[in-house]
Amino acid sequence: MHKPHDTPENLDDIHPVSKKFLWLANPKVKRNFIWFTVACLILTVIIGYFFPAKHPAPWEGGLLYAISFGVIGFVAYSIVVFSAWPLFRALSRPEDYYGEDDDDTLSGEDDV
Amino acid sequence: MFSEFITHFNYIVVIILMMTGLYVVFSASNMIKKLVGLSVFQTSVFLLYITMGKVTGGVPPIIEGLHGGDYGPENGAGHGAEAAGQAAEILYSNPLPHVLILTAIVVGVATLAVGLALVVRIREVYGTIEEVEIDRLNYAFNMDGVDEAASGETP
Amino acid sequence: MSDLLMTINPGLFIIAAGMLCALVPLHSVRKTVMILAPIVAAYALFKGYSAGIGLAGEMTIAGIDLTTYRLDRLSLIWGYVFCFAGLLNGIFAFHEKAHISDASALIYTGAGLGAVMAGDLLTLFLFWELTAVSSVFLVWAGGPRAYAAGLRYLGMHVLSGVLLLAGAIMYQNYSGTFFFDGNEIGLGVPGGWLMMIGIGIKAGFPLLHTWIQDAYPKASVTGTVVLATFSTKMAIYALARGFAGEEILIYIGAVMTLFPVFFAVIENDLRKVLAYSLNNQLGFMVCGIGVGTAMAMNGVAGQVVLHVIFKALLFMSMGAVLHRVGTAKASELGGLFRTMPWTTMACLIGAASIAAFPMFAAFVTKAMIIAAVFEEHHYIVYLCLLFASAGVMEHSGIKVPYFAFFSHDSGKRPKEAPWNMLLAMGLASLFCIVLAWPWGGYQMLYNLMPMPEIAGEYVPYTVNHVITQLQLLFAAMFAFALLKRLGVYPPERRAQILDFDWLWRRPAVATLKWIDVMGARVEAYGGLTVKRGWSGIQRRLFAMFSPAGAMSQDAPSGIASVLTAAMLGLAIALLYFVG
Amino acid sequence: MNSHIILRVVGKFLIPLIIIFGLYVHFHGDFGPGGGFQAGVIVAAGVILYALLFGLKACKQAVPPSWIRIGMTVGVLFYVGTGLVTWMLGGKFLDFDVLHPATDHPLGQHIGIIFVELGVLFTVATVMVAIFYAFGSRQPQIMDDEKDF
Amino acid sequence: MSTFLTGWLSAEAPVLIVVLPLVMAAFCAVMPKDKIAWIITLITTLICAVLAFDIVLQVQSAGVLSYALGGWDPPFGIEYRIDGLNAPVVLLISAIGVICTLYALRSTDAEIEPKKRAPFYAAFLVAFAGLLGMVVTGDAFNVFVFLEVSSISTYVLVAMGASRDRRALNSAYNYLILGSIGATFFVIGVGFLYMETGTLNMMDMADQLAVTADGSRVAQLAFAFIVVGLGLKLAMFPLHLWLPGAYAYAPTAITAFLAATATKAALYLLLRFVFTVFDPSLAFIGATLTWLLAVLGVVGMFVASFQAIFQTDARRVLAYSSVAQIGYILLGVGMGTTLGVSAGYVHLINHGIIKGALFLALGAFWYRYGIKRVSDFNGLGKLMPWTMSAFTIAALALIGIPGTAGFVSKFQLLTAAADNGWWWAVGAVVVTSILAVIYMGRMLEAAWLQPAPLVNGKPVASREAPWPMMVGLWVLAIASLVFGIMPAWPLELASGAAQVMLGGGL
Amino acid sequence: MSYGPEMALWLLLIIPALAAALIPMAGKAPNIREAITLIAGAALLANVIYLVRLVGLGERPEILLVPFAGPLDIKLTLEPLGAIFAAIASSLWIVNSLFTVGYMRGNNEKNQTRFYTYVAIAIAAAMGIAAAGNLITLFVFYEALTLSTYPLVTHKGDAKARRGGRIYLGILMATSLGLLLPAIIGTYYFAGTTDFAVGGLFNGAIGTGVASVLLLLFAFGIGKAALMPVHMWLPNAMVAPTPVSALLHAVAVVKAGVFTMLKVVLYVFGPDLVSQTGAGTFLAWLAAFSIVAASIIALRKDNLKARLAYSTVSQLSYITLGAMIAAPAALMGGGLQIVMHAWGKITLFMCAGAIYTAVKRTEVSQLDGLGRKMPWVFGAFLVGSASIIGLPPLGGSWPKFMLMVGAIDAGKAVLIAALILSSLLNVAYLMPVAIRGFLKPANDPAADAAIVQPIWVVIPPVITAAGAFILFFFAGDIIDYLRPVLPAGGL
Repeated sequence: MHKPHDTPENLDDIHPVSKKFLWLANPKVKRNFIWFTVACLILTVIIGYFFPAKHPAPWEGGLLYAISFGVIGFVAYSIVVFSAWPLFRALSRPEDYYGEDDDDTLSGEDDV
Repeated sequence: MFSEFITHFNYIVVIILMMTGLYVVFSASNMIKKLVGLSVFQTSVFLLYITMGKVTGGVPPIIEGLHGGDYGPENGAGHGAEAAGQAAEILYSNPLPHVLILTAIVVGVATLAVGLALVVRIREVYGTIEEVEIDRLNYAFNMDGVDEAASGETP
Repeated sequence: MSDLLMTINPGLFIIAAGMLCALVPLHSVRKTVMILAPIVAAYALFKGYSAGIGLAGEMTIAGIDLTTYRLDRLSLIWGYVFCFAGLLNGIFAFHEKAHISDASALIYTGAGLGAVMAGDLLTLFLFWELTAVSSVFLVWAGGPRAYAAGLRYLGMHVLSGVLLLAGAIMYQNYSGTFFFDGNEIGLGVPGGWLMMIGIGIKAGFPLLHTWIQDAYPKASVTGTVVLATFSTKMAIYALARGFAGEEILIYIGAVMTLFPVFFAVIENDLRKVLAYSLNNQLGFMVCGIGVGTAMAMNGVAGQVVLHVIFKALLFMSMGAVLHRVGTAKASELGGLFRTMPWTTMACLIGAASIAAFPMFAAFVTKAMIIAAVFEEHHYIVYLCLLFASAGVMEHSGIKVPYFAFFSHDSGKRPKEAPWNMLLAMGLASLFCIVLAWPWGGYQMLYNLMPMPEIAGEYVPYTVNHVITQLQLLFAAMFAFALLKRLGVYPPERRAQILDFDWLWRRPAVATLKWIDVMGARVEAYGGLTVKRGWSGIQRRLFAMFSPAGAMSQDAPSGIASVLTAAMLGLAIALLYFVG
Repeated sequence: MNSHIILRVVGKFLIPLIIIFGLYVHFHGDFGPGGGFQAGVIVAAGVILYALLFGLKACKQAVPPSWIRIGMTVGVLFYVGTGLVTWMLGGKFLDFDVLHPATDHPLGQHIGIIFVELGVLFTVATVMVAIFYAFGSRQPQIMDDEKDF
Repeated sequence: MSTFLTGWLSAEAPVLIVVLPLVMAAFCAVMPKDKIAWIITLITTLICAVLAFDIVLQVQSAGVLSYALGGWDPPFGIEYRIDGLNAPVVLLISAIGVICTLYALRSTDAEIEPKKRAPFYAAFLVAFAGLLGMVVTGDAFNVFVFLEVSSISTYVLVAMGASRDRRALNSAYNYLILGSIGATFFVIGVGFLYMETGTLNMMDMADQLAVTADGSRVAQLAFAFIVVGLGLKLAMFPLHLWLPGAYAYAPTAITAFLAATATKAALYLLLRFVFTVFDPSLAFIGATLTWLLAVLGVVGMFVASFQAIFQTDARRVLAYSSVAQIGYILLGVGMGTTLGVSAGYVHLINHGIIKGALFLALGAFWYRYGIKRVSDFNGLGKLMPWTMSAFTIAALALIGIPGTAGFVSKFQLLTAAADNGWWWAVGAVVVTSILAVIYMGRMLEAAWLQPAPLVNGKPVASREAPWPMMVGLWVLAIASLVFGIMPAWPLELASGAAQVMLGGGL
Repeated sequence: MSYGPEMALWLLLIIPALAAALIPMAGKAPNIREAITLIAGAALLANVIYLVRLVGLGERPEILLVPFAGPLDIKLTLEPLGAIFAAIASSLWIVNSLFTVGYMRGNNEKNQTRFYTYVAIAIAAAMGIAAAGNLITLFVFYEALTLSTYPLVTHKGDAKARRGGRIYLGILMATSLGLLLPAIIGTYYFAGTTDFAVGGLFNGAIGTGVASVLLLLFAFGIGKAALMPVHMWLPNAMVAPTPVSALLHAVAVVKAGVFTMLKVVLYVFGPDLVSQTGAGTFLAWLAAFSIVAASIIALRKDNLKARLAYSTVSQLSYITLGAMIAAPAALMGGGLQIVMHAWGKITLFMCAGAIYTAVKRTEVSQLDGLGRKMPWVFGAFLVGSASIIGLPPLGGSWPKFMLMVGAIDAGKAVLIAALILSSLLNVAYLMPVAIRGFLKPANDPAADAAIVQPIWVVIPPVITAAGAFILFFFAGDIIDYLRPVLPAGGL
């Protein structure tokens, strides 16, 4: 369904500024975006190792410290995303769950 | 006991008459009979009054000396004043209750007359003088009103 | 500017402008007023502060001493940012021809400004309620679907107001004054808890937060931008003024930062995601207030400034999308960068700001708060905040721009946002960057802070700090990319996500309906019983007293005479025994 | 009717006597037992006796009902008139002493009583007759009703 | 002496007021034309009213009027004695007499056969004279005579309603039986009193009783007979059974007259005997007041009010209401305190006025539209606005709405009850007032708020009551308003009466 | 007699009474009839303003209306509370008269002359209540008000109206005769007078036990105050035409009730005594219960006027609550509530009437989308609602504030919960009315297309809504005006 649109064939619709960024829609770019993040991550770990904080974290110095924020970021993110599955199952309801679009005469009470 | 019975004989008669009269009024359904009862009842009162006018040993309160006499001042000097004077010597019965009861009798007669007249009229319009009957007729009449009202306006 | 004008709470200027707007039918005049009024108010603030007005506008109404205007460093920063937000809204809503929205937005702005400038609790309360009254129209401006949400919103805010009022009165009863001063108010005073809960409702405390996610996404395009600015920040101000250093706020704040993250990730409506993110950001501020040190308070103040700007920016970008596409649901969007590049740019800047990328707005201030927490040795809270930072990256930093503008192409080709929206977004973007600019930029922010001299001690742009922050964010991005690639990233699906408001929208309403039904039944049954009983009584009375009844049939004279005799007997007996 | 012949004859003798006796009782009432009440009843009895003997119709011819009414009125007037006269003579109502200037003998009382009693006589007599007429006249109507029931 | 009549008339007024109607009754009886009889009656009652007013003024200035009949000084002769206790009743009776006579001019057109009208007026005058006589006389036996004079003529008058409703006859008969029993009881009581005291003059009796009566069984017996006998005459609950029928079926003018005066005169006699002949401070009198009069009064208030609520015939409603109102008066009297007695007394006066007005109005409704039943009242407010307005005023007064006479007396009664500590009585008065709202409200609501019925699909034409009816009706209605707004005069009269009864005014 | 305080006090009764007398004479000419009403209203208002000013200067004009015997004297004395009541009743009479013109003509009501007449009489009675100098006078006019409004309540004359009227009259008469009158008599018995006096009449003559009993009698005897068990007349009285509901059941009748309640507390018992009695506390709780319970019932009502009626029951209990808390600020709150609620609630009723006149709709659920057709009316309704809820900057917020202050001053802070809960419930039952008019799609757009709004049903609610707004800024003046009648202390 979305395949035709991912290729810039209807250029008339596209904003002139965006024409220069259409590569962003390229599936390859999307797929390889992960390597960019890996590279950045490694860079920060290396730099971080050489610039310790003035107020170190409770866990003391060294490599552990240098990667700690990365770990926290990754773990936190993963937890959040993975928690989405059970949460969604638990909390999602049909969109008209509260039935507010219905015009029922008791709406005055529904709104407490 | 017996002497009391004797001395109060009049009162006992009064009571018997009174009760008889009242009983008839209570129990009779016939309107004429009821009026008769009423009369008996009233009569007992007359007797009661007359009884209390009796003074033991008293004579009828008629001033003897003046009977049939002329009205000359010299003779009749005592009509009023003398009567009072004589009262000290001769014991008269009390005349007042008699006078009163005369009036009461008239009243009773008048009542009876009106009552009888009413009964006559009642007989004309109701066709009966039995009170039970008449109440039944009236009740039916009242009920008509009630039935109508019950559908319309009772709160 | 005359001295007299300077002593008037500048919020009133904007409110007056709002009333003017309500009356003026001319679109252009209204819009001009909307843009000018915040500028005038900001100028008044500036002049007033320069003139050294501390407390002003004292008046006595009905024996109550009011201090309607307080201009110190704490309120000043809120004042400026509120004016700026008003200005942004003026520009952003320039195209909109909505009488009521314009007026209520301005009054809302003015009330918010007035509230933070209030010198006593009563004035605060008045403006507090005024914000509720005026802002609810912005919610309702969203159309029929906002009807119920607006009512809930209003209910919550009225509750907040009366709780605040009740607390204030209890405090007054205890202290003899309504004067609003943090040195004397706290949880220890009578009414303190009431006040805090009242404020907490507006600040979006956990369990009391639902109105934010409920109402904001349903408000009108421009309304949300304004809404997102004032109510909650005003509450933060009140907390900062009255409850700085209350330890419980730290934990409340920590929870506030955490729980929205989980909701945001499963939420489909992007404006609702932003609302959760708003809540999460408020958590940082509440936490900072709970810490209450000078650095923390500076951080909070700065965070408020920046948060107003970048959150407005994000809401504006989503508003622009909504304005053009007609929906802000992630599942319906995607690939919009093709036609809305400037909006995309603005959104990205906003996302970077909220995620606290170095050189972007929140980087400085969020770090201050976290550092303050750290320095006070609340390590668990510290970790929570870090966790939340990663979470912010998830929902605001990645999810919003990605699903709206990139992701798969939804095939929608909307026009770019109108010029005024772009202008507003551009302005906000500019400030997002300028106020975090390492060379002279963030110092401007520092100068605004309540305690600039102390703020200066914190240097944000150390290599370590920049690196660790970047590391955190890149790790998050890596996780995103990885999970996306592995296909475990949850797809966007349309759904109603339950929140705590389920409690009163479902069981409570059900209970009410049950009570209603039961009440109707009891009423019917009771009515029937009463009716039966009454008619029974009536029947008895009727049987006794009616013309047909036992008491009033035409009694034969015999019975009557028996009665007479009986009466006589009674009388005689009575006399016999008494006499 | 014929069977009543003796009664009628005796009645014709007795009725005047009854009336005279009535008058005697009345005028004797001043000095002994007697008076207007009794006299009135006796007089009425005479009239009623006449009616019983000769029929109501004849009686009504002899003593027309209009007389009865007038008699009642006259009786009352006698009574009250006496009072009025006492008033006019400057006394109190029914203050008979003013009727005669004699102060040592209550002659005025005699005069007053006679007139008052005369009024009573009239009234009582006529009322008794009136009652009799009233009931007597009813009879035929009741008979009619009787047939209906 | 403040009086506006010539000296002689003033002096002889106490007896003239009785004698005049008696004489005129005799004249009326023989009048060939009913109109002439009416004129005689009207003039007579008017004169009596003037005399009564004069008497009241005299009493107010002189205290007591004593008239020795036939020059026989009391206690030997018959004495007519008028003081603060009976003067207002005299005035009430004669004023109502005038009004009812005026009213009868038109009401008899519809109610009485032409040839019976002259006797009707005669009987009316006799009843009038009898009532006045029993009020003015100071002789106990004379009371009985006048009581019977008025009663017998009343029986006749009630029976005259038979041309309208045959139940009048039955009611008159019942009334006759019971009235005679009551009168006989009374005369028995008087007899016992005579035995005890040897006198028939009431003042003299009081003096004698003060010496001997304490604890005397004869006096007690006399008291019991008198109370029950008069209780029957004044329709004390439960001796009221004759009343509804008599009121409901009598000719309208007579109903109004009876309701306003007959029971009031009997009530006056009760007051006279209980308070002035006997000594209310005696234990057995006090007990009678509390346990007989007050208690029966309250029970009567309730029962009769309920009965009134359920009646369908408007006149029966008012008749039962009368029984209830008499309960109020008895309650006030039963308190035995100055406040209570004067409250009862002022209610006696006020109720006479109010009930008179109400019955007159009912008569007017019947006269114009033949309306007897409450359910037929619909739309009367439109059809007879003036009559209905007067009726409304009186009805409000009966309920006891502030600004009307009824409120004044009820308020006095409540105050007295509270003062006496009888809070149960306060409650009873209040609750029965609410019942009064119900039974009067039914009529008012039907009259004012219901549309008038259509006859053959056409609206009924509005026909006001004729002016002779209207005059009396409005006089009474206005009086009940005026005495409500400016109650000083009736209250003054009542306190004068209370003074006589309790203040050693013998 | 020249125009002066006493004359003005006479005129207070005479002007409406005169209007009541003149209106029937002009019955055939509607314009003249309504002109009379309006002129009388204006004259009365001018007169009241004069008196209000006078009372504000500390004078207490007094006349003996009817010299009764002793305690029964009917006399008028105007004091600040009464002046305020007279002021709102007279000012709102004018506005309501305008509205009545629009409503009665718009709906072609029958018996309009009778209607105007009885309204004038009712106003006279209300004036009498306002200026009553003692309990007896108060009672007299109280009853007069009940009676004069009865024909108004049953104006329609059909079975439903009669039933409602019967309940109205029955409850009001039963309570006033059955409880109020004994209470007055008890007061007279114990205090020896019924003349109102600042600080109470009893001067220690009765203990708290007796005072409790009397207070209970008063509280339930003043049926017009619609405290919960005796409130049933109010919803039933809603069968009346809307102008009646507006003027009488938002202003004259119910306010007469709560005004009486306040007067009894202030001038008969004295706040100190009330606060010492157990009954006072009990009644305060009962009032709190009334506030909440009536709000909940209001929530359930779909009929707009019924909803407003229960809202009135709830709001009136605020005043009772204030009276029974008996702290100065609470009493002040009660006094303010009389004013503020009158202006707010009359707006709502007029809006309901305007809607009925325009589209003949009575149920809340029928109002969807109507606000867009009738923006002024619904706008006024919104403002009125906000005032009732107690949102600043509308007048209704002041009394709530004062009540809270009073409750806390009196150490009854828990009662605040009732106020808070009530505010929320008010939002829930009032706000939807206007908002669904603006927001929800119309039920029947075709029918809404041809709406005719008579100008005189639209303008009056707008005026009163504006009044509710303006009064917010004058609350301080009202408070200062009332201060002399209150005990010292509090704010």
